[in-house]
Parts: sequence; structure tokens; C-alpha cells
Amino acid sequence: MSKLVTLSEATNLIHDGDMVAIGGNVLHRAPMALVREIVRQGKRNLRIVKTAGGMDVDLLCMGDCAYSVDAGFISYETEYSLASHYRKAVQSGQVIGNEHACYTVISALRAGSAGIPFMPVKGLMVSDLIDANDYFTRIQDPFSGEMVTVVKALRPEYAIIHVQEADANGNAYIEGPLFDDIVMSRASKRVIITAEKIVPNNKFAFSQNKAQIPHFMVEAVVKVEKGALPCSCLPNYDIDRKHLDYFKSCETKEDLLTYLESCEKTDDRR
Amino acid sequence: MSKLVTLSEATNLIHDGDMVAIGGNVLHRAPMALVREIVRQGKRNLRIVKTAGGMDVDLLCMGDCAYSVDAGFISYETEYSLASHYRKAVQSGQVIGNEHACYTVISALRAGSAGIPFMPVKGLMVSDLIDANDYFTRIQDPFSGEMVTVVKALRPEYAIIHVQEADANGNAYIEGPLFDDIVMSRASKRVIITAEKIVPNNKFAFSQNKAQIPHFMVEAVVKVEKGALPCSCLPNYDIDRKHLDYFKSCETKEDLLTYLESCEKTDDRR
Amino acid sequence: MDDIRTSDMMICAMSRLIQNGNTVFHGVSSHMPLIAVLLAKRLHAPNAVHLNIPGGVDPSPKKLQKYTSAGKELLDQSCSYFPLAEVFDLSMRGDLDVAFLSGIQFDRYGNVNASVIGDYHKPKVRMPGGAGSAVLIPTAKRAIIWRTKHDKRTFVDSVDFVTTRGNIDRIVTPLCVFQYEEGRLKLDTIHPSSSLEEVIANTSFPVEYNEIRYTKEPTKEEMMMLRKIDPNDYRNIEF
Amino acid sequence: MDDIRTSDMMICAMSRLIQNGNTVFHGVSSHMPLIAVLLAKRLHAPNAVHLNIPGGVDPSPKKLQKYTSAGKELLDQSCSYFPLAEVFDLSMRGDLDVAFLSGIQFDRYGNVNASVIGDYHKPKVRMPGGAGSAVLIPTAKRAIIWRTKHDKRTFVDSVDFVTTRGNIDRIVTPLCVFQYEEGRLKLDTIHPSSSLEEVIANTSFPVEYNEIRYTKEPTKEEMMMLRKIDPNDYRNIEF
Repeated sequence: MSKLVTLSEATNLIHDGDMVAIGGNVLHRAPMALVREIVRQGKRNLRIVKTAGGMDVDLLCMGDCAYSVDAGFISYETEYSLASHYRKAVQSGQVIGNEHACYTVISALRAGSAGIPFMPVKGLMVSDLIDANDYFTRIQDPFSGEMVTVVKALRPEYAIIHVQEADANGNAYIEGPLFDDIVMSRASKRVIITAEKIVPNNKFAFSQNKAQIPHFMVEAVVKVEKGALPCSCLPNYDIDRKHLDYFKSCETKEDLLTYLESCEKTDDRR
Repeated sequence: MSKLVTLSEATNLIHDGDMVAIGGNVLHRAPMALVREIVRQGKRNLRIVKTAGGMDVDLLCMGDCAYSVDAGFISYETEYSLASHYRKAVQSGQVIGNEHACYTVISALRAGSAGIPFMPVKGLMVSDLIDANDYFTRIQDPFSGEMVTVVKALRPEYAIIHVQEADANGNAYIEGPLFDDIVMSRASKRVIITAEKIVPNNKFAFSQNKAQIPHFMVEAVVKVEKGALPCSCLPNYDIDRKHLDYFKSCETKEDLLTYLESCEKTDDRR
Repeated sequence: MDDIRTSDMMICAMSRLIQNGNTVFHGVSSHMPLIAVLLAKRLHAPNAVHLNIPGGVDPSPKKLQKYTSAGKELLDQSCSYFPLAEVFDLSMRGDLDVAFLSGIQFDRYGNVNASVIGDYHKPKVRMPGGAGSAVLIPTAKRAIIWRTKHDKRTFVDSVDFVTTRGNIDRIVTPLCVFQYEEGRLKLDTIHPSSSLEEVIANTSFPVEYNEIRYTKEPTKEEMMMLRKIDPNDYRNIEF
Repeated sequence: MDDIRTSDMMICAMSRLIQNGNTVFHGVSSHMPLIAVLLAKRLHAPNAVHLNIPGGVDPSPKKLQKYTSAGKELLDQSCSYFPLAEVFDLSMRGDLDVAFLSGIQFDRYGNVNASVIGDYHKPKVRMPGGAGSAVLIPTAKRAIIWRTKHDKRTFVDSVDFVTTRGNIDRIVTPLCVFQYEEGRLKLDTIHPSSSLEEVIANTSFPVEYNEIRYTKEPTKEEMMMLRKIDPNDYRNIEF
């Protein structure tokens, strides 16, 4: 019953056109090794979902893997500045940038998780976002008669999540900030876990720290030490500045290929 | 800035007519000392909210404190059988029994927590509950055109929650099953905590176990050792069978007064 | 056959309905399904996933409690925490395989009453409430109902109140197992201790069946394991 | 006065807007508000409640990070865990006192654009996205916007896209603080390093004010504490 597979086997599960939710937040605990393998395998037309993304979404745009991006924020934060590949892809029309407030991504995932078609959102009142996007609309609250904005549910085919520890059955444990990974794992039909460390199957049973993602939701587990690099995965490691600088300097398709090759060994690609 | 008060001071905060959500589940970790003090103080017309209640709701009905009960299940489970005071109160029309599925209580609290007026509920499709209760109705999903049942938000004035540990600032930590206490604490305007133990203000800061209810939501903290009895509060103690048997044998108002008096000392009533 | 108790028969029937790998939920006042799940996991369905109210996934409770099927022991040695609200969500999005639920009245069309006897607003008898029934029966892949009374007041011509309708997989009673098929309750199997006549005599609506079959009686292996899982015989608590 | 940097002035102005006991949230790319909150808590608002994306309530970060204002250090020594989704909910239900947000274009009627320059579907410049702005500005009791550019392309006659409108408490810029009053942006205070003329010259819409007032310059105490909280000067990162 072991769900342990290689990085390429796990990535093979994802089909062109799938909706894929990506765990982590901006430069923290993104499943970068898996994202790189998605680019290597040349997946196409993925519909990406992320509350606040960074290099993960930028790389998928650079690799021509994305059809659309539903997100509240895509950038590397202040120091590392903007996500230029994402930006260019949206500006050129190659990728559809579905702008959300971060919260409406969460609300849409909560709806997906609860099997309901939409979720009311209090805060989105006066906004051009409502008319500009077909996933927002206004309806009447049947109790008060007042209008309320609603967001359409998101139900991704896959959530891809990087964690510090997982067991072979698929139980996955995140240390530190969970970001929106838990609701993503619930809203998605299937979950792929990459993990710094594979722990024995009974570890969580005898620990105070229970897995937050239970095994029965997880389709595949991949061991990838440093699988979030160059993003942080604390307490294991912080961002890798050299690696980030290198990627930020990549501009052409050739640069991209060289970059991906340079990571093959650390990604433990088999 | 200490929020430590006595049991009677905390109970004084609750007004007649308030909506009060009660933490715990059936015979587990209910805030019984506080519930007893509510009865002693003769609160009236409380609108009680609980996913699955037991002696807490039964006692409030016996004490004429409840105007209505919104719940999915009220009983002592199989061994201790039915909640006879609740039952009689609803059958006589003295208390309005607003029947929910346990999940629709959770959904209504989630709506309250998110500041939205209602929440769609997938499962409630064909049911007389929808027409019989004004807190359910059907609306059209604006995206698919299909009908979906929705439940009206619940936004209690108070959540009353018994925990194993709290600090004087109001940070509260629950060990073991959380039941629906966390969403209750969020959906309610104010929270009253009773705690087995008051811990130093910096304890959670230096512990892996962070408080699940942050101080800024909490209005009052009361130290009541054995504050859940005769319900369980594991790992501290399991149910008190003698105590439960005694209460179950109470029938008249006089019995009730004698029962409440018998608990004054352990409730640390001041 | 005389030494087979109804509780044991019912629990074995319930247990066998659990397939290996199924996600399975039971709630409060549910010792029989609780023990049925534990039995299935020890025998034919080791990879069934046991879900419950306190939230322990696949717990190994050291000791069951007589007074509750929702106690802290259902967190013991579990690898993950997945409490009630999450189980509901799982069912709502179509991913819960089996839910064990109860009710007080059933009619041949699959209407379930778990709410009141008499008028809803002026009830003659107010029941504890349907707990999860109203939302889990329609959404679980297989909703299995158990009820320890089989009489004409339970299996009625018309329920007093429709808590929910349809999508019942089975109803397990002291006399038989009903299956819901083509919009109607039909007799699936009769327990060996009962008979078609007894089922008919205790059911208000006409008893339909495709063929007469009997529930397989508990095996020695099942009975041994039942005694091991539940040495204090809490499985008989509803009788 | 020459040695007062714009970043220090802005942070002090932001910090002073935080009142004791306020719940205060900032997000990503938000070193200035992060440091403003830490400053307020050390000085005039010790009981302000610091909320953030990783979810540590009132963290005591041992060391700030240059590359992020949403790192794990914001869990350090916090007593409770209250992450982004919970902070949003808090604001939605009307219980968040202060939210720090940004944007790229503002007009005199309180319209905020945090989304795109040009057409939404064919943007000339796609910005990172408004993050929480569209839902937090309308719901926080006080939404405080900071923007490190004050020019006519930022304070415009008409925004390209309305990410949200209204309910702005203040906008803190390198030149001044705007206040939103009676449906219009009005000058609240001018920073001592600037002047009314400079504000007018760099603002597309007519600059309204009730009276000419100047922002109080950072005190010695504030500057000392700023250097202590942020010894590596990340507060200047946007300049």
C-alpha cells in the first residue's frame, strides 16, 4: 500500500488541462522540485490556483505550462521584486490572469471543500473585479433581501504540497505555517505530496504532532530533500539566494533548460 | 489586563435573550460549572446553539433558561438515554426546538464567522426541515442555475467554552478533540472561557502547543477545576457516574435547587 | 443458532457491508457501527478508514467506553486528526464511502424520519435529532442505517416527518436487511433467527423481494474477534 | 530635519495610527507596516495585537528577514496561531481594527486600483495583484494604505480599474498623509520634509484640506526604537 513514487511518476499523474492548486506562500514551502518536473515534462494548459504565489507560478508561465492563474498575488515580495514571466504571459494574453483577492481564492476552495457551488464573500462589495470576471457575481440574500457577492467554487484535480514529513501511506505533516495548504488538500480531488523526509508509518500515531493531511486523500508521496529550494522550508532551510538570483537571471527558453538541468540532481529526478 | 474573573462575574456578562453557543460535544468537555451558574442566576430566554448537546442543554431547559435550542442532536447517548427536560420543554412548547443536521449548525457558524448572511449546504436536498424552519431556504446557484439549500448565519453573543488550560490574558488551549469549539469561538461576538488550570502568560509562547483561541477574542477567563463535571474533560478526568445518576434522578424544581447547591463548592462559586 | 444474539448478527451484517479501502463514518450513540468498523478492519477490510466525531483517523482505542462512541479514545494512536466538520465536508464533496446512521421511522419509498413523532412544531415525541442523517444520507456513497426496533411503528406506511429521502444503501434491523432499489425498500436478506413471515408481520408496508435469501450467520472468526474488540459487551447496549 | 528619511517618517506616521488594543494586520511585501506595528507595540500601543500571514499572534521575531514579511519568524514566541484565512474572516465579520494595504492608483473619490494598468483583459501592466485589498479595505474598521510613490501617475484623476472603493482611513505617502472624509481624499498632514506646493505638484486631482498641518517628525525615542527593531534597515527597502 505504499504510495511512494519517483518525482517523474508523481508528475505523470497530472494531465494537460488539469486544475492544480499549489501549496505554500510566495517564497515559502512551495513544491518547487515538482513544479520543475511539471515544466520538464512539458505539461500544458494547467489551470493554476494559488493564494499568493511567487517563483512557482513564474516558472510555470515561463515553461508555457499554464492556461490560467487564479491568485490574489503573484510576486517575489519586495526584495526579489516582480514575477516577470507571469507578468509578460498575462500581458501578452498567453495566460489568463484571473485576479482574486487572496481571500476569494480561500473562499472558492472552501466551497469546493464543502461540495457547494459557490461561497458568499462579505468584503467584495464595490469592485470592477466582480463584473470583469465570470467567477464572481452578485445574488440576493434570501433572508435579508440584500445583495451579496459570491465566488464560484474551485475544485482542482490536484493539490501539490511540499511538507517536512510524510509516511509511505500518505499521511503528511507540515511544521510551522500551514498557509492555505489544508483547505487546498480538501478542495482538490487528489493530493500529491513531496516531503523532505519519509518517516515510519507509525510515527504520527505515537506523536503529539498528527498529520494534517490524512493518507486517504493522498495519491502519491515523493521523497525530495530540499524539494522547496530555492524557496524556504523552515526549520529545515531558508531561501537559497544564489539559486534565486540564478533563476531570476534566466530569460530565454535555453536559459530555462539549462536551469532545469542544473536542478536534476538535487530534485532526485528518476 | 488580566481577564480573570469569578464564575458569577463571568456569568453576569450574559444577558437574558442572548444567543449562547456551548462548547464540547454531548458528555464531553461541556462548560457545566458555567451552565450551572447560568441556571443559578436565573437567566431567561437564552437562544442556545450546540452541534450535539447533552446534560448542558437538558439542565438549561430544566432551569427555564432557554427560549430556543438550535442543535443537531440532544441526548446523553445510548447508556444515559434521552434528555428528558429538553424533550418535555420542546413537547410542551416552552422551548423552540430548532432542528438542524449537526452540519448545518457548523455551516451556520461558519457563515457567522465569515460575516456572510448564509451558507449553502450541499447535503440538505429533500427534507421537510427546509420548509418547516425559517432558517433554511432554497436559492438558485447563479452559476449553474440549479437550486441549492442555504442556512442562515448564526452569530451568537457568547461562546462558552471549557478548556484544559488558559492564561490570564485569555489565550485558551484545548487538549484532545476540539469538537466545534473553534468555529464557535470565531462565530460568536465574545467568548467566555472556563479552565481547569490557569497557566503563566508566556507558557504558550514557549510551547509547541499554541492556544487555539487567541486572547483578543476572549472577554473573561474563570478558573474552575473540574468545571466540566459530570461531563468528561480528558485527560484530566472522565465522566462522574454518581453525579450524572444524581442529576438524572432530579425531577422537580426543588430537586434542581438541591442539585445546584450540592455543586456550589466544586464550582468554586464566589 | 440459538446462541447468536441479534446484536452480533446485526453488527456482522453491518461490518460485511464495509469494503476494503472504504472511508467509513459513525457518530454518537453508535456503539454498534463503531464495533462493526473495528471488526471489518481486523478481518476483511484492513484498509478501511475509520472516521469519527473526535477526529482520530483509524484509531486503535485501548478500551471502548460504555457511555460514548465519541470519546477521546477514538484519537488513540491515530496518525491524523480529521474531526466531525471535516468528515461532513468529505461527504458533501462526494468522497465519503460509508456513513452509518439511524432514524425512527422508515417507509417503503425511502423516506427517513429522525426528527419527531407527530407535528414538527407541536411534537408528540421530540427525538434527540437526526444528527448527521439529513445531510449524510443524501451525500454518502452508501448510507447504511441500523435500527434495533423492527415493528410496524418503525417501518410505517408513511413517516410523520421527512428528515431526508432516498440514497439509502441498506437498513439493518433485528429481523432482516432492507436494500433500497428502484426507489423502494426491498428485502435483501432475512436473518437466520427470523423468517419472512415475521418480517411481514412487523412491517406496515408490503414487503417486496427479488428472492428469499438469508443473512450469513456470524462466523466463529467474527465472534472471536467481536469478543476481543468488545470484551465488555457494549455492542449489546441497545438491547 | 535633513537626516530624517522618508521611510522613517512614513513608518512613524503609520505606527502612530495604531491605537492600544487594536487588532492590526499586514501581509506580504509589507516591511514598512510590519516595522510600524512592532514600533507601536514597543511604544504607545503595547496591547495592539499583531496579526500576519504565517499566523503568529503577537510574535517576537528574533530577527527580521530582508526578503519577506511573511516568514516563519512571525510565529516566534507567539501564544496562538491565527493565520491569514482567519484574519480575513475576522475582518469580514467586522472585528479587525486596522489593515495595512497598498495599491498603485488612487483618485480623489477613494477608488483604489491594485490590479492593472490599462485594460483588465489586455493589461498594459499586470501588477502582482491586490492580495487582500479588495476585501479588507471595505471591511477593516480602519484601512491604512501606504504607497512609496507620490506622483501624478499614482494619485490620478481616474483610476484604470476599481479594485475597491471607499472606507479608506488614511493613505501615507512620501510627501503627506491623506484622510478619506465625506467621500473624498483630503490632506491630513504634510510631512515636514515636503510642502503643500510639492503635494499639489505631484497630485493629479485637486488637493483639498481643512487646515494645513504637518506630520510630527519622528521623535528620538521612535528613531532609537526603530534602529533596535530593524538594525539591518529593511524598513528602507522600498526606497
